[in-house]
Amino acid sequence: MPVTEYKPKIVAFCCNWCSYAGADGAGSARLSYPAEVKVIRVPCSCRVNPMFILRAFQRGADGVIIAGCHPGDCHYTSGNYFTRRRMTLLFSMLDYLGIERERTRVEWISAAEGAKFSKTMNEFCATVAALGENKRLEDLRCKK
Amino acid sequence: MQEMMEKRALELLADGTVNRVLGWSVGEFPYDMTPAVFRSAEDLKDRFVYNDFCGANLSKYLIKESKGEGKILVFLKPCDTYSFNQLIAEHRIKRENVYVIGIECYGKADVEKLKAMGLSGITGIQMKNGEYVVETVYGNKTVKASDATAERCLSCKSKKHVVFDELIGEDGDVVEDCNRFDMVEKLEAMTPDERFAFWRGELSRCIRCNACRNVCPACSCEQCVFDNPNSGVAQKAAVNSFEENMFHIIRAFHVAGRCTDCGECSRVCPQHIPLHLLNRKFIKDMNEFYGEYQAGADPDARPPLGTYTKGDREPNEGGNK
Amino acid sequence: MSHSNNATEQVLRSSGVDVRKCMRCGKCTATCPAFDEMEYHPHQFVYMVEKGEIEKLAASPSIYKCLSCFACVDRCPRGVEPAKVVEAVRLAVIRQQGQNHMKSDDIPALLDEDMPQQLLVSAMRKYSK
Amino acid sequence: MQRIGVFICHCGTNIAGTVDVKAVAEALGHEAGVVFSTEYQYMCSESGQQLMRKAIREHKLTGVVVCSCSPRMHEATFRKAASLEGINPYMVEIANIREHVSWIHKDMKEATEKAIILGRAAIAKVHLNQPLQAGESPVTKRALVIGGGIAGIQTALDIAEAGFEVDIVEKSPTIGGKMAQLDKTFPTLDCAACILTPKMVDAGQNEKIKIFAYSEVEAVKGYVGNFNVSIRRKARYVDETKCTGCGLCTEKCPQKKVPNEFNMGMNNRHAIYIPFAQAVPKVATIDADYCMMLKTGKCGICSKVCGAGAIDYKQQDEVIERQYGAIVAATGFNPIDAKAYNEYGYATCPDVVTSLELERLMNAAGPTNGTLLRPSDNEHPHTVVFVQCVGSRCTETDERGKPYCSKICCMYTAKHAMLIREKYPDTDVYVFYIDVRTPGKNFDEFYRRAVEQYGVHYIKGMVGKVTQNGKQLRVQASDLLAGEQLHIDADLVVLATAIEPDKTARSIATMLTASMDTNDFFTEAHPKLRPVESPTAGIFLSGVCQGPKDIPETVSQASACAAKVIGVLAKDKLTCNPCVAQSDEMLCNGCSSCEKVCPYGAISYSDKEFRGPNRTTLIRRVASVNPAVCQGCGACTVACPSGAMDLKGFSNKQIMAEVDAICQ
Repeated sequence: MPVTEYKPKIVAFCCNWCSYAGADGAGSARLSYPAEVKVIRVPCSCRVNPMFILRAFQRGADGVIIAGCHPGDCHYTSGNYFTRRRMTLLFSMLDYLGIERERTRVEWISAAEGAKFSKTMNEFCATVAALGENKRLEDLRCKK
Repeated sequence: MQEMMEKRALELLADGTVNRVLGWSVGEFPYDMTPAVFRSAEDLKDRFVYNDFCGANLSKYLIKESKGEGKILVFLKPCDTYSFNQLIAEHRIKRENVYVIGIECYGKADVEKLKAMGLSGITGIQMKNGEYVVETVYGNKTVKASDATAERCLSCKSKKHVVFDELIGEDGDVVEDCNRFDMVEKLEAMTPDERFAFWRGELSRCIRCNACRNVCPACSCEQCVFDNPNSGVAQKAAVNSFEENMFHIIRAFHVAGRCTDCGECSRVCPQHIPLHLLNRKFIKDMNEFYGEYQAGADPDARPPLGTYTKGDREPNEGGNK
Repeated sequence: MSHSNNATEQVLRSSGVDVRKCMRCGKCTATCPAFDEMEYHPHQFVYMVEKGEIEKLAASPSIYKCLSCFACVDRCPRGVEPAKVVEAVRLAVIRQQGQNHMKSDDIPALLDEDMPQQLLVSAMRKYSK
Repeated sequence: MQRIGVFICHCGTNIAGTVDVKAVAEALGHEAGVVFSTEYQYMCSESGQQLMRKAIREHKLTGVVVCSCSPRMHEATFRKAASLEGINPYMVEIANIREHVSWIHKDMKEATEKAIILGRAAIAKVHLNQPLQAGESPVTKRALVIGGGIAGIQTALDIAEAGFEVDIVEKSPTIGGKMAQLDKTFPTLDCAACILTPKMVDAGQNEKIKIFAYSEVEAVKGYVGNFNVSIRRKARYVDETKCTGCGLCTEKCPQKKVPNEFNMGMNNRHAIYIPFAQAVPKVATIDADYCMMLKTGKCGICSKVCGAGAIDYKQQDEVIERQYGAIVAATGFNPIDAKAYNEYGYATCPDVVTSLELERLMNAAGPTNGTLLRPSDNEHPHTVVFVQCVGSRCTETDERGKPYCSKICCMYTAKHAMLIREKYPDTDVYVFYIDVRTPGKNFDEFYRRAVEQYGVHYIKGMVGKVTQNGKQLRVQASDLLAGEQLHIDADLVVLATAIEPDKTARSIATMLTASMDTNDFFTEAHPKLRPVESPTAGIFLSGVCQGPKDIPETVSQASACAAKVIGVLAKDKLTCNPCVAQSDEMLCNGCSSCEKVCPYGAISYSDKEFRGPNRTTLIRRVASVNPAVCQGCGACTVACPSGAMDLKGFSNKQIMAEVDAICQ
């Protein structure tokens, strides 16, 4: 059994109103998930520009997850619907370029779903860890 | 065709409908037809050319030209009218300053294909009885039209002019079975590793000459994010594989829902990278996921990324094999 | 008990019915044309399956009294589909006895677009003995 | 270069128990731009804030990073503390090392490392932070109430009471809504008209209240404090200012075959009509679909008999524009159409009626003048069967019904049963129920009275079908407790039909950019803590448009809603969120991509002159954002291909700086 399991770097973009609060909820309930997950707070999932995702991969992230309010519950009424379309297309394009589609993910996590946040992050980490290091969208200049 | 177009342009210049004409003239090489603005009848008679090498989409030049003094005449092939319409939808062209003559088109010749057949010293081209008569310094050569037709014209999506003030030649129809997504489907059917290898093979040739960006009617930003030092993502040269990917993914994303699939990006790429396959992937996905949408067909239509439905598919679902 | 649980599971699986959706309004029973003939009525079928009392139902002649008219399915406000539960119990009994007289190959020829397919199958089961 | 101070909070042992706070302070102290770094027991405490303020003064800090609990908890606290020392509050960033670190990670080394990385990300962001000023916008001190039922009337009266102007827009010719159609009200059995009409009169006479009856909201522009609303005043063909409401025209009108909607179509009215005697405004309206003068140009009797000269056949719809500071949705409800329920025979048997029809049949001003008579033959019914939950509590996928409990049916059915038994003791009354739900003051007592005192037969079970059987109705039902199937020969069957939001609510919600749930009820900003506000600022909810309610609840909610509206109108200025989108005009293409995704209509375009090469001027179409309208979601920033659109406080560069710091 390998002792040193690969520890991936994960960037999680969380919308301020639902998913960031969900992450706080996971904390309050002490529902652990790997420390490799680092959360960036954005007002709405629709603030996430595809450039941010590529940037994260460039700088060494192995997985990027975007979490927003459930469709229909967006604080800004429609933001996450746009997120859904944009990311559907972007992920499909990344896949089309042969870049592992499992490295990117969108999840809808409400403020009440601390347990879902923790579960999602655990699963996503495991998935990305299984893929290993991000090689296909790496920028060697950014590697140590 | 050229005579008819020249005659009509001279009439419109003479009666004051327009004060200049946007068309083509000979560029660096005799087969290299370059967009040009003609400001007088003399200039037009002198330099105006139209033949089967005139592939360039003139609509993008109207962003600037339509803001000048007076009205300008432009010749648009069916596919160009989609770009024109899209730019109208984006408020980039002043429609009232443009006089559009739609010209019929049955596909343009690809000089690279002719060269690949061993032809050299090409000086001109003519369509005769469904065949190309290629004029070269070594005499005329007859070539089967389908052998020399540009790839993008072989999967032409529409011979219909979606906007025009008048027509020279016939107006055609939207081509229902143009098979333009065949190659995209082929790629989708590959394994991710095969796809990765394919695209690395293609994109690694990119020299970041920006020809694709400069010719693209959708890539008409005042300043491109990649040129803007304040954007935080400026990059002038595709230094490594990441930057090649980054530039082309973001470019495709920025034109998603706006790209009319005119194919200019691939036509001008000096490295022959099939860039249109990136745009077509988005077009195909949007058609499948959100319903058929052709950018430019209807300037009032809501683009797929400017709208949504409650039951849209989820990003994690995946589309390719 | 484990036998009973197995039987319950089988009935739930083969009927595809979620008995927990029942809000015990009794509209199925109110609507049932075979009410007088039945020992257990449609709502009881649903409730007893929920409680796991399959054996009682299997032993009752009620399973053959259901006309498979699907009135209960049509009128249930919760979409519970009691007739499917009845059918599933009946099916379980028939299977146990090895009395399945219908050959599946015969079915396609008997299909009628306007007729619920399950109605046809249940009718065959009931009357072909 | 910023001068950044970093403050790490122990939060007692909440953070310090898992994170080596000293190591974090040490590590972050070496980051570029950080001139001060310390840790403290409780940063949010008074002494913690003092410590921060002292450091700001002594070290001339320009930016602050607090590594503590979630920004959702104390961001405001620290921003306020910093601003007391003259630092712009938006120069403060929080690294969440409690909820996101110490509470979820057990290993101290791991947790400390992550805390340092999150701290670095916050520092990277502060480097790029800009001081932001919250804008202010003025408030139009007038409210609009859409819907003139009891909810709208009560809200309007309360707002007017506080001294603010209110307009009521009501689509029918009179205010009053559904309550005006009711006979008696539970659980007190007072007559609906007796308690409603004085309120209608109050509203009509109040100087602060302006009623636009027979009018509809056509367009809504603007934002909280500054709404601009177009109201279509439909042509009544009667001059409201001249009509005295004498009713002579309505008597003389020869077209008398118009179904009377006030009586649920159970009798007829004239083409020119006043819906009911106590209508407010008491003005006649010509029904253009039936008026012979308007249709054929032949008649004109009403004009001849009108002493006030109020009839105007040439009247046109008029669209007026009014400004408001706040808008209340009070669009109310309707019973669902029972026609889909074949099994209850509503469409085929005249003696199967809905509860609202029964209200009219029992009302003194109704089609039978208050005597309970069967619609088919005007005979006294001797057996009446009530069916509860018709169309309520169905599955989500049910096409005929609604998934929710309509809440009011149990009580009004008890009321009906009781009233019938009281007036006609020889009548047998059966109520088929699934559950009897009576939470509410004096509600269960009321229901028990129906059973114990009035002898109403409550039967646990449902009606399966109703068929015409000669002059009677054959009701087949289950009695679940007795295990019987009942066959009752009834004279009248009453369906307690579910209620649904008014059909116009959806289009109004779209105009207001207020969100709705799948059942077309308006969504509240918070189901428990902000139940009368829409998530859209400046939009408030009153009555059943938010969810099923009875009258007492509707009235309390209407008053609560008024209090919230008054809270907005009482302010002279509203401060806006400064983290809003901003368009860089030099980069903007004017392509309208951003406008298409903006949920608030905050983006507008104008042609502006720019300097071109060689002393020329260029005119370009460019976007600008109204900071008072923008809520700062950022959807536009991604739609913009040129990067002209950016979000203050969450700029592209700030977010990418965080990404870089995290992925380092």
